[in-house]
Amino acid sequence: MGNIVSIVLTILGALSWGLLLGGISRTVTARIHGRMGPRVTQNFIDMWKLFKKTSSIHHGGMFWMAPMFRITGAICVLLMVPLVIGNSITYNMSFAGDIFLVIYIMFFGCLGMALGAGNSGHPYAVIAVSRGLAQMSSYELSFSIAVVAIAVGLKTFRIEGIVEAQQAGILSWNIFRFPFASAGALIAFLPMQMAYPFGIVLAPQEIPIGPPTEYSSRFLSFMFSGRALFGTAKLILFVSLLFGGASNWISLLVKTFLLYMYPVVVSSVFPRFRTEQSIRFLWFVPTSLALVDLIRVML
Amino acid sequence: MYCNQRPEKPGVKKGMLEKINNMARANSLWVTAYGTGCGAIELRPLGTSRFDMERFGIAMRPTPRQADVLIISGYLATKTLKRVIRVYEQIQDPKYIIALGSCTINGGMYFDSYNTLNVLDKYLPVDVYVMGCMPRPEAVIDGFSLLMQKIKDGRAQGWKHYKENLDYYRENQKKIITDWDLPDYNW
Amino acid sequence: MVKALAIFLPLLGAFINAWLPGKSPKASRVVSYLMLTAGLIAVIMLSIQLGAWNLRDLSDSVILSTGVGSPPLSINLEITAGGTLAAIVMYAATIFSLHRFALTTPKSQPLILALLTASLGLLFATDIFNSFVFLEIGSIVTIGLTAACKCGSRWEAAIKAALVSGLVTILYLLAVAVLYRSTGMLTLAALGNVSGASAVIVAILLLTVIVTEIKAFPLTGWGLDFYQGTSSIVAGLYSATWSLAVLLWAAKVLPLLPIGNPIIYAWIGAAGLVFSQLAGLRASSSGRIMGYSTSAYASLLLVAAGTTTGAFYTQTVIVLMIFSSIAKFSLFMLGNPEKKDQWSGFGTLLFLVPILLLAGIPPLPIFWAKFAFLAHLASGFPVIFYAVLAGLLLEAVYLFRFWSARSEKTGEKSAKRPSAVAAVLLMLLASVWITRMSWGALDFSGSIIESAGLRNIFHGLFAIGTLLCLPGVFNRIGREKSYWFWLLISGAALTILPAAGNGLTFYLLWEISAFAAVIGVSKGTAASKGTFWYAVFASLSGYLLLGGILLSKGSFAMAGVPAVLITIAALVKMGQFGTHLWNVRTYPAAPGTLPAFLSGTSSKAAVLLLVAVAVNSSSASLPWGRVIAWIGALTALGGAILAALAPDYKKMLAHASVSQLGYILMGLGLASILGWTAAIYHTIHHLIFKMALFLGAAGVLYRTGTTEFNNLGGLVKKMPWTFAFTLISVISFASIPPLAGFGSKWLLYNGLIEQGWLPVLIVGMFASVVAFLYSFRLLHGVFLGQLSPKNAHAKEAPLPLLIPQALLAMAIMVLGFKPTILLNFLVPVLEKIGLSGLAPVIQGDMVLTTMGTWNAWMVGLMVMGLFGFAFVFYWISGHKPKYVGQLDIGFAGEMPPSADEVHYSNNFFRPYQRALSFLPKIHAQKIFSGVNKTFNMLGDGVRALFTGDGRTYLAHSLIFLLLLFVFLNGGM
Amino acid sequence: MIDKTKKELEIRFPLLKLVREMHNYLHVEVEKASAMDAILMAKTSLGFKTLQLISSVDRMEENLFQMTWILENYNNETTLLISARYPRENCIVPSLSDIWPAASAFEREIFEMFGISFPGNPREGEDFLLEGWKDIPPMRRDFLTEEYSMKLYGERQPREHLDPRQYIGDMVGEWNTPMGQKRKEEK
Amino acid sequence: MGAVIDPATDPKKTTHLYFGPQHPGVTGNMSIEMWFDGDQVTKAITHVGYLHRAFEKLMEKRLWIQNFPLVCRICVPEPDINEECYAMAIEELAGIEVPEKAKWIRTLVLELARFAVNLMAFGGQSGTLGLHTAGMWGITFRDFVLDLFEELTGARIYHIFIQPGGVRRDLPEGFEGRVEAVLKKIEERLPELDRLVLNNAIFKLRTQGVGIVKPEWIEEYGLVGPVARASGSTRDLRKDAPYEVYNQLEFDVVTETGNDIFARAMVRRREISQSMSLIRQILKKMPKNGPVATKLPNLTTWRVPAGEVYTRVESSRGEYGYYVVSDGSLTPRRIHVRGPSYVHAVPLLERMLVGANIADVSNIMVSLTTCPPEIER
Repeated sequence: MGNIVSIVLTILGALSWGLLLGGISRTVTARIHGRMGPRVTQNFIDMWKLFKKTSSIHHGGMFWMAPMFRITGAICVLLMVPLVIGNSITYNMSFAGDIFLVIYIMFFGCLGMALGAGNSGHPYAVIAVSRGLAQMSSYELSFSIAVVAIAVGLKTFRIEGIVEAQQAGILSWNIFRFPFASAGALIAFLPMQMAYPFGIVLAPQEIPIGPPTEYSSRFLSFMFSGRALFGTAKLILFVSLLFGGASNWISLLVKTFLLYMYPVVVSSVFPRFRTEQSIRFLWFVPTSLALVDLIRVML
Repeated sequence: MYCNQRPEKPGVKKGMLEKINNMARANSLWVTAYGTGCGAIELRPLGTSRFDMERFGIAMRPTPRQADVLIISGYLATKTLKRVIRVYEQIQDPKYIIALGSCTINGGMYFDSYNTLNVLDKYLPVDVYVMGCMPRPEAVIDGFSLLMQKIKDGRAQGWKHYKENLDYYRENQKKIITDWDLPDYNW
Repeated sequence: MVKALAIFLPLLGAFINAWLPGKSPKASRVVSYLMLTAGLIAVIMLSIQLGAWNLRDLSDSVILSTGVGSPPLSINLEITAGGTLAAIVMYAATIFSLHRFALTTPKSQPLILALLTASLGLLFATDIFNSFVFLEIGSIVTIGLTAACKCGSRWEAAIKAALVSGLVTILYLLAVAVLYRSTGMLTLAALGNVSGASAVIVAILLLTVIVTEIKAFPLTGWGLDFYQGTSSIVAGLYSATWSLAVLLWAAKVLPLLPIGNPIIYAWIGAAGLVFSQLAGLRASSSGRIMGYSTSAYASLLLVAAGTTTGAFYTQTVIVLMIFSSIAKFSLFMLGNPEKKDQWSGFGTLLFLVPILLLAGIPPLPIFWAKFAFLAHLASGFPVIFYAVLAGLLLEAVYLFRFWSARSEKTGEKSAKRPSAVAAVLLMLLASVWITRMSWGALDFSGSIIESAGLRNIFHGLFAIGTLLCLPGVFNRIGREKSYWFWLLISGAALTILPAAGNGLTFYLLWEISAFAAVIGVSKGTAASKGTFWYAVFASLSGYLLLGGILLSKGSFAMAGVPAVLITIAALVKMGQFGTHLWNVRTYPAAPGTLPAFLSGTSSKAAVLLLVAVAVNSSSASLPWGRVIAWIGALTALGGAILAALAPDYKKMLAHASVSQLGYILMGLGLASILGWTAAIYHTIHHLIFKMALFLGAAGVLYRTGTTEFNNLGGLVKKMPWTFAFTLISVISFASIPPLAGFGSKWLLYNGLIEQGWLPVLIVGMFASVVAFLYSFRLLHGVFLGQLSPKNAHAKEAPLPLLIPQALLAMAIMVLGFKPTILLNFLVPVLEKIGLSGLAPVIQGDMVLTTMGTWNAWMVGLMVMGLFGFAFVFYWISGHKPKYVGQLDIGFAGEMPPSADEVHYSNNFFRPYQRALSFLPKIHAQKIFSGVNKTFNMLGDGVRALFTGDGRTYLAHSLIFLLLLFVFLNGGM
Repeated sequence: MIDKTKKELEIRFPLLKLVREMHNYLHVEVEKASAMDAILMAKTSLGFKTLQLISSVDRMEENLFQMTWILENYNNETTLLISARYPRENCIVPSLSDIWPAASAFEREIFEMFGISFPGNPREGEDFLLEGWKDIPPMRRDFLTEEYSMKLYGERQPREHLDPRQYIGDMVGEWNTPMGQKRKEEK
Repeated sequence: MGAVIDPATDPKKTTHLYFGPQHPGVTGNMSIEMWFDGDQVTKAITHVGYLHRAFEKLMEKRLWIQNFPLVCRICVPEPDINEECYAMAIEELAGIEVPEKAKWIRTLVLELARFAVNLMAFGGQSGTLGLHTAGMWGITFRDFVLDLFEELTGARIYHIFIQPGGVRRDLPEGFEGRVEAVLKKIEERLPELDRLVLNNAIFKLRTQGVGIVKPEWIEEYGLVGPVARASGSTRDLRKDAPYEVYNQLEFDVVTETGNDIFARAMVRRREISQSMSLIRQILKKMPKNGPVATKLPNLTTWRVPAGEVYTRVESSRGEYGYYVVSDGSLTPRRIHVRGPSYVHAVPLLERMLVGANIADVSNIMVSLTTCPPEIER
């Protein structure tokens, strides 16, 4: 029972935190532009408005179900990662699988999203999916190399195990123990968060605006909450993998907040890649970085 | 291929919840990125540091499906009107139109042009007009705040009006769009 | 009396005919038929008397002396048991072709009968001078027949034949003279009595004569031109009578030649086989192809003469020669391809049987002879064995190309010819008969896989896979009529396959399954190319397998070269690492549900083969496991990328199939329990999802008539169930939890990490991500996007296709949510085999390895629970979106022009392609065309010998003679 | 420079009129029959390699169209205007689109606006500025734009209030439609 | 780039799409109808006319002086060149002399307008690539210049400041100082913008070698302005056919040889500096006193003498021409406006887009700084 309560709270908390972070990031971006920016609660208002729009359209079953896929995929990732180490009630479902499961279950939402986009019949949506999948297949390479290097280096795939191995002070964090793998994973984090220069999926000036181009109203609000949840889940995952996890709630919030600011700041100063440039960059730069640590681990 | 049903008559909603909804709607106006006329040039400063419309929760959305507001930034040529109708009908309810410039009110300086329509109101339900040729960004913000007030008061009902009087609007639209090839019902 | 009648009735007929002609053709025909029928009956009686039908013992013979005195003045014939069988063929062929001659060249009847007489005489002659007489008669009649036929280059062919026969005469007479001078005798047995220099001379001269007459390699040229030049009917008759007689006569003479070591025949034969078949690759006309095939069999005869003796020699030669003659006869009878007449499906099949026969595909009779013969070679003559294997493979290639070129012209009217039908039926009968003879013992007593658990898994897989393909056969289009029959045969053979007790049984079932499937594929519309590739690669893997089995003497406990050969055979069958070409060409071409069977079920035979090799080896592992794992990984990646770029649904599935089989290889290469668990798990999983996908594709093809992505799209509106099952399969093979695919990946990765094979792991993981590209492309290209107006009439796929898909989708769910059901069974089985590594620990629903955990049931519950919650939330939140048509999209304010134009399909992953462009474009296609080019070049080189000029052929003979002289003299 | 150009042109073609000559600027009028030759000569031998504009003037009183081709020499910044007059009925002018790709768009516009046909232009007749135009070509002098506008778009609305706020205020969006009129009357 | 598929031959192999009018990546209200194969454009057709207001027809109906409010609306970002061009034509036809000081003020106004437009276009170039920071900054800088305009003319966008025979009014008190202050403010921030845009590796990746305008196309199509100058042309009317007081100012024509989008951005960036220098020179050299307008006859009955003239001005997008025909009546006979976008956006763009990546369409179009109103008027 406690587990169920924890799961519900985790979902709600992650949703709010994700939306709040989104609001903060809009403000930060606005400040870089030299503007005031919106209220930090703007994302909540937007969500509410979208949820309460009185009409919406759909293009068929998959279009209809895609937001569900998205939310389900996001929550699954979220629940597979322990939140606060030492507090076993916050481990949620993480006993059920290891880091490989997390890597693969991340695709659940993406595939659903892609199917919805495909069902919308809009060529821009499909082009965006084609770009997104091509890019995903590239950054997942470096990400998985980094994960394998870390997991093999620590001799466990279980995320709790990975986090527990980092509890001996700040220097035991994987970002210091596996600097190259971490660098590779952190570069892969940018396209995961659709940050520029890798934001080729939602490129408004090229293919407005990618997969959700036909989504409206309540569908869109589901989509956005899925995105917020997924974003938070990825943050927690990265904090657990590279930054020593969180030993209490404060450090969880602080670490995820700081990690969230990294793509926000980077994307303010870069334009987009073209798709093939992005793919090649991801194939070569982060992958070679991560390979350094993998080879180190193998030797 | 297209929709073939008449729009349903939207019901009247009242009560506390609707007030909260209206507050949310007023504070999160998403604008379709469609510069239909010369007023669009003043929408760009609107997003930058001096005027910063994002303060009010106003943001640009690239597709009509996700937007709430359509800004008619000036005179409408008949060729554009066709696209604007299409875009407007693809915006999901509730939706609002802000019309910029004198030329949308009564034709302005183009009153005798063969290609620009004079009174936008006959063809699309305008919620807020902003005067001037072209209106300054401050005026546009003023128009937005008027729209927000109308939404909060529950008076921004142009979209309902459009649905209720669809035949009237269609008749007017078809009168000037000689090669009408849009679907009659189109959401 | 019977004996004499058997031989001389035709001659009598010829005389009568020669006397009759012009006056009453009908009477002459009646006479001929009478004579021939009587002769046939006589020969059959003789053969029964001699016990020839037993085939195991062909040593009996009767002597028939005619006239007075001894040869050469009289004609002494030794009617051997084998000879009677050949005589039956000759008679039958003559009877069958007589009516066609009657239609085309009525005056040639005496010639035909004379040819038959000469053939019979030569077949049974015991005297070297008698042989000469018959040889001369035969040559002259051949020239006459050639000249009498109505084809363009008949004179050339006749003159060449005349030139060659002139040379042969000179050489032969020289040999006779020397022989007579040396021994004073002219019987064949006398050949053994010569010694010294004269022996060498006799041997050289006669060998040259024989090689020229039987048209073995260096002296093939004139035969090729002859077959090409003359009409098909003459060639057919010629190959069934005279050619057969000459071959058997040579078989009789060769062992008697006074040559020190007969192995020289084998060398000549083996070299000739390889070179002539290389040249055969370049052949295009049917006559020439038959010529090369004749040359191949002549070479085989030489090899046999060089390596075998006694009863075995006789059996081998008789079966090989007789049946190859029958095959050639029926091929010639079935028509001249240059005429471009139209063929029906039945005609194609009719055409295929002789080809299969010539190529030595089981269970047809030549296979048995070849098998025994090759086994004999493998045990003692490895180099010759490899050469013969290669030559036979080359022969199979051009034969199948010939057939595919031929069947491309299929279509309207059948060109059934009674004679050919009869011949084919005869062959089928014969094959049943000969199979019964059991040349090599079939063994089902103890399986090559000892573990009953593993065996049962494979039995079950093959049976279920075949059964699920069957309902769909009722929905077929046009010409795809009777593929179900072949599917059934292929599936049945596969189902028995794991029970095979020895190599031969395994090979036999393997080939039956493969070639039944080949025939099935050939039923598809426009399938000729696909069938060709499939047949070639099936032959390749078949010969490799055969080689391996024979080298290890039929047992599966093997190591070293045989193991490698067999592994390669399995890789070819799986389409790994470049050999995917056949998958990619065959699956799209195959009709109906056959691709589902091929990809889902039939490819698992290769897995079974690898498993068999591994479990029978001492260390329970494959040879070069790491290399195999790498091959698997690279194929997985390459296949995935190619699948993503494929423009056709079935082609994409073919690439995907190859790619997914790569994972199985990675697991098998590991040789640890985890790896094998992953491999078997993935084998089952691959069978399930690939069958579901291909059945879905069959439904789409059935309803829309196309599988090109450019013409599809938006079918989800029309075929929702097909889409749902496809979606489940796709989610599964994209290894997204909670469906079954994740399990195989998880087990595999754990296994790879356990063994420390991290680079393989990385490539495998990359490939699994690339799988997303094609998985989405597949769903979008067919089901999502805009529905083309052309497909607006499409309906849901028929139930016989849907129900198996539903079952398979359910299986995916079960395997995904409760993998422990399978693992609980599989892990103990694998633990017993003696694999290295730690087994995964299964606690309830939890699977644990040393490093990771996986609780599929909980994950499944979580995903389903969340999904269901979201679903319910959708409903109760009162969200009622409006359905809008597919063209009602935000199209920048414009109206979308039409669904066809708006649908985004062509070059779907172009950016990806462009990103890949830094890689050198190594296409397997190019490698193979390079190989092809090389072979063609070699072939051209060899082909250049055969200039088509009679004088060159004479020169060839003389040079051959000289070389023999130098060689044999040096040898002595 | 200009003198040389003028001389060369005068030798070959009888100049009907020298419209204007300035520093680096020459405007000549030639016979319609020789207009194309003059343009081609200017391009090939006088260095006027660039077409800047094709313009047309409706000289309705003389029942003529005056075509003007404006060419430029980029090397010495010289402008050459060549004019020719064509009869107004069924006016046909040779196309230059195979010589200058840019000419195609100019000619499409003139076809649309004046109804002057340019045989040889492969894209003639494609919509350029107008869409579904059914009236006489609008740039002709006899097309009366004000009447057209009145007829199609309605009379210009007179102002009822001097205060713009009231004018564009809350009633906007409702008072044009029948229902709006009713409401207004009720008020 | 693979072989280009012609959509007419195989419609199934291409996707047909409209890029605009309702599209955030399109410059203004126009559209490009595209066919593409994969993500490579195989055919493009520019559609204009969404902004057709029949200016040329309306101008025939109005008095000569009444047309000033109309002409400035032909080009929204940079209206002054229209006024200048039209005024020059009337002056040429009517033989009006412009006082010296008015010429200086006109030059100042034109340069300020060019400055403002280039700031926006330079930032906008990276804005289309998703680097919104630069776009925002550029538009913010432009706002400062608009403030100056507001002070000088009373309006931010449509100034209606230039009139035949001069300008409407003299510079206000202390205007020079405020101009200098704005220039200084912007000058301080420009290096930051440069670092953000021109030194940005990804901006270079996206723009170098993309959107090539071959030098031989310049004469073939009649390309002008920065588009031509980025392909090695050295044409600039301010230098080659100086009007107003450009012959008294010192500047070099900006030219680049990259032929690509980056070169065009570079030209714009260097023209920003050039404009600043020109504005400073103008402020320094401008006569302090003197009339700013000639006395004109009664404008309601003013008949401009009959005649035809073609006047040209260098705008920020290149050569801008007015072909004005007067028949000596109260209203013009015919005014034909030739904007540089006419050839840039219609024939040139249609040609440039063939073979381009779909990701670069907006990029290419913005690099031409297409202004649709001047095409359709």
